Amino acid sequence: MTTIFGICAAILVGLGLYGLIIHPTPLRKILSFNILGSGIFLLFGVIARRGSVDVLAADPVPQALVITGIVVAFSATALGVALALRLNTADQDQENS
Amino acid sequence: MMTVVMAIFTIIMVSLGALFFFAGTVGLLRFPDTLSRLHALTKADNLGLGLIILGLLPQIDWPFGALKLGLVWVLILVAGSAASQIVGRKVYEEDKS
Amino acid sequence: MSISLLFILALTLPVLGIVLMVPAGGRWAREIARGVLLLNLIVAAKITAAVWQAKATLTYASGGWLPPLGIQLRADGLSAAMLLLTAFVALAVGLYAPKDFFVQRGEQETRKSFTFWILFMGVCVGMNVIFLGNDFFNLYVALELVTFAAVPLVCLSGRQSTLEAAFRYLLFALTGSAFYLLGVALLYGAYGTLDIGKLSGVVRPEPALWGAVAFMTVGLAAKTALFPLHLWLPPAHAGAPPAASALLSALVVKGSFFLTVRLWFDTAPEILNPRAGQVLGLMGAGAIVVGGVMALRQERLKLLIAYSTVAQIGYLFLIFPLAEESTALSGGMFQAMSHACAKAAMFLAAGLMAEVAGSDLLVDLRGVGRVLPLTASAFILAAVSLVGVPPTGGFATKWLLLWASFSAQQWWWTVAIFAGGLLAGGYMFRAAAPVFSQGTHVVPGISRLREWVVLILALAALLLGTFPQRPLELLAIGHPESAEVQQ
Amino acid sequence: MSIAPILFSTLAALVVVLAAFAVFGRRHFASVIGFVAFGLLLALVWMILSAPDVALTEAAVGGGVTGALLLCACARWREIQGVPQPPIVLRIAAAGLCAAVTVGLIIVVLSLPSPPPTLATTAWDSLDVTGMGNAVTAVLMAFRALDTMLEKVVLLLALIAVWSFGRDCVWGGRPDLMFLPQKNGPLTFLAKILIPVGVLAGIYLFWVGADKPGGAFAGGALIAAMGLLAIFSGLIRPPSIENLRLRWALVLGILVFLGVGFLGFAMVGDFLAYPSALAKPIIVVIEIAMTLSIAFTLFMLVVGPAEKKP
Repeated sequence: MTTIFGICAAILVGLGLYGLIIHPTPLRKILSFNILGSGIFLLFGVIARRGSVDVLAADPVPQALVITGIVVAFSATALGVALALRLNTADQDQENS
Repeated sequence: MMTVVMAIFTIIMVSLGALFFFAGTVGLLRFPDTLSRLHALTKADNLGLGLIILGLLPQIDWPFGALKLGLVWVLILVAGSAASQIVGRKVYEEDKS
Repeated sequence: MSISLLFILALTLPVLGIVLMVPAGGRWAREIARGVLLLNLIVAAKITAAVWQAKATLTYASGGWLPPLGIQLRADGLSAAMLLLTAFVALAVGLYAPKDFFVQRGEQETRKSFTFWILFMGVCVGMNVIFLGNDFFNLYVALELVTFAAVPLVCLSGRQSTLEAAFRYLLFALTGSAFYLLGVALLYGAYGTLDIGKLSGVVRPEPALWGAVAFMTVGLAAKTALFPLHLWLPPAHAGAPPAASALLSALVVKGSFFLTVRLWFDTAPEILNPRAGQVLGLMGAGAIVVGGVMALRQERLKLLIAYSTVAQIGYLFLIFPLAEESTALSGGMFQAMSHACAKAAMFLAAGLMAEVAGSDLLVDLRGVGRVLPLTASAFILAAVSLVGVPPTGGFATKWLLLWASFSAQQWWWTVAIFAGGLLAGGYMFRAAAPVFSQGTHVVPGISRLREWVVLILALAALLLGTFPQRPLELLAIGHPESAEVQQ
Repeated sequence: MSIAPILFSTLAALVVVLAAFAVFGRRHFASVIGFVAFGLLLALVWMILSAPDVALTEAAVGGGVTGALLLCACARWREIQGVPQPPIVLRIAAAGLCAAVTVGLIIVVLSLPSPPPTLATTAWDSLDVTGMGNAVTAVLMAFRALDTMLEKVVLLLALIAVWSFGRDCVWGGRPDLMFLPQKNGPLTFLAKILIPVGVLAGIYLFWVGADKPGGAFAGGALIAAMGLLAIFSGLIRPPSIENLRLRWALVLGILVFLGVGFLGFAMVGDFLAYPSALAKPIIVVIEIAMTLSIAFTLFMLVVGPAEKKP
């Protein structure tokens, strides 16, 4: 199970990175960044699951790191979206003037 | 004995529910226009979800677990019907204009 | 005061500043920030004094939870020196910040008066955690903290070009932190701890370590703007308001560099150096040359200074191939410190000169030196330090690095160091020549305080080189291998 | 023979397909929908990996609120014609690079040591001291509380950054989502039913977080989502960014965290250390303040900077 999702995580990282490099539009770059982030978090999840012991089904430390990471990634997304939208409307301002 | 009966009940109900979900998804993918897709999706999914929840009831602790499951069902019904209302209205308005 | 309280104060004082500023609003932001920056400097000085007296690395585990479960903070010579220097530069920038970053009592709060100071405090928290942190995930949060504060500083003016620069910076920074985090995951997966001290005892040469270090180094290099990942830096640093440029160029890029040092020198020293370091050294040498050549071709003063940052970052990375030499690490950290003072002084001076001249085009700056003599001398002083003329901080840096490359018998780095010095001489002459030429400007209404702040920063860069003994001794604390520095 | 590997492989393949759809999809809107579905499937993966706390956070923050944010952005986005596509050479180079990263990562992941290192036992042994039953919450609120506090600062700083992207002339005004909500439509009906239940569920999530899966993030995100629903259905307007009560609500979580941190110094001698007997009530107090601050911050992050003059 951890092998399957470990490979899945690596593919997500590759996919996200590709979109991040290739997409010309800011929104799609941000979306791809989120896929990249999800891949990294999934890797933490696989590591947490590998670290299970008889009393805990998964190592709680990587899980906590992921929860923190998800919130940080969301903050980054919100920041990126706000900046991209401002750029988008700034383009508009210029075209109108 | 009782647990076996309950397990069989669960298996039948959940399988039936899954069947309805499958039918709904096929409808979503195969039907020609938005309204009929919506029709297939809502009917099959509501019924499918109802059956699955019914099937799970014997497996869960009473009364709070069952209450939560019931709440999930009601909420999804409400949200689903509201969402399809909005989609339907949008389609209707676009057809008119 | 106990060292544990000092550590926590260094982390929480700027946070407290933010927490107070948000409800108090833009009318009080500047006052709160200046208070916090002053206290921050005192705390940093006390931590430095404590490290100096103890002559050893000091640690504190937050909440009493020891690693690997908890997060440890630690201060060795490197962190103490960088902490003190950052607090000093930050206070200078705080005193310099121009009029449009605050509002008089009774006036409406403005966007800049509110956001600038909060973002500034954000940079301070992040930098302090980077210098004191000893846990790679804790350091990740700190890196992101700095990023989220630095990106909006770039486009504070709201102009289209700065928005584009900020977005490009954001993409590089986010991708960089993602790579860093990927490496963190691999480290945890392989060794079950993220504490630098614990890791250094258990790392083995194996794919997991190589992968982790590769991902983390690439990510950090992107954030440090190491050539060829430097493309985002010049427009971002040149477009920001001068006070913000100073923060970004002097301090923010040093944060990710500092983590690279922690990773290579403190986490896995025997395994990685020096052969893997050749790649980083090569990129550093490339940065010195390309940054220098690009700086020579700029028509705008701030862009010229920004390209000079690209070049100066190159020197920092020369320490990786030379890591076995005792002077390399000290030389690199010395470069980080003297460059921080000199670059902050240059950006702030450029800001004042552009305020008077109305633009930062080199042709428009003719004769500015006549109406701003203090600022112009500060600019020259900082430039001389960056070029590396004795007895400035820049000279001490190059001396240490040259010494290291000779004794490591890697003479090829000396070529880059000399070429960089020549190029720096060239572009700094181009920048300074118009300032001291003929030209007429109205006598400006610039406050004396702001001029003096710039001069003090430039003097600090000079003094670092004149009296390098104490700082070098401080830097060696916790790194005994770099103790026997020749002078 | 077990059926599990087949099921897991199918799920993993579905996750990858949805991610590819989100990355390669032609239209923004469809991509975002794909991304939300991806987030929900990922939550399922987290359940399979025995990480229910992460599953809740992923569903609420990763899929839910991020999805809402991206959808709002799509609605406001004005397509600019003639954006050049990257040349084919660059595409191939990028694909090669990404493939190399993926393959390298797979090799490293497969090489991870067995038996794997873990802190699960250490965390379990220290759980009693914290008075909590949920080990993940114990890591977040006790062992690595410093991270959690800094991450609150990150969240707040991101909001200040978003505000700073607004225009000077509208500073102090209200955010505006730029589309007219339908009043008294089906959405309003849904909002009126769902919001009380959702807020209750959010409170429940953080309340049980100490002992069971849940916690401040998932709870706060759910409450924020209810606020967004209220906006979309036209029941409320976003508050002005100068609103003093809003600003206090944003900083409350950090303020309480700092207060408790220094209280730990005074009482136990360590920052963010809790006296054993009081650990649980103290953590509940922090979580109440945090849930409130998280809810407001996430909500304000989605609605964006000020757009209308005060």
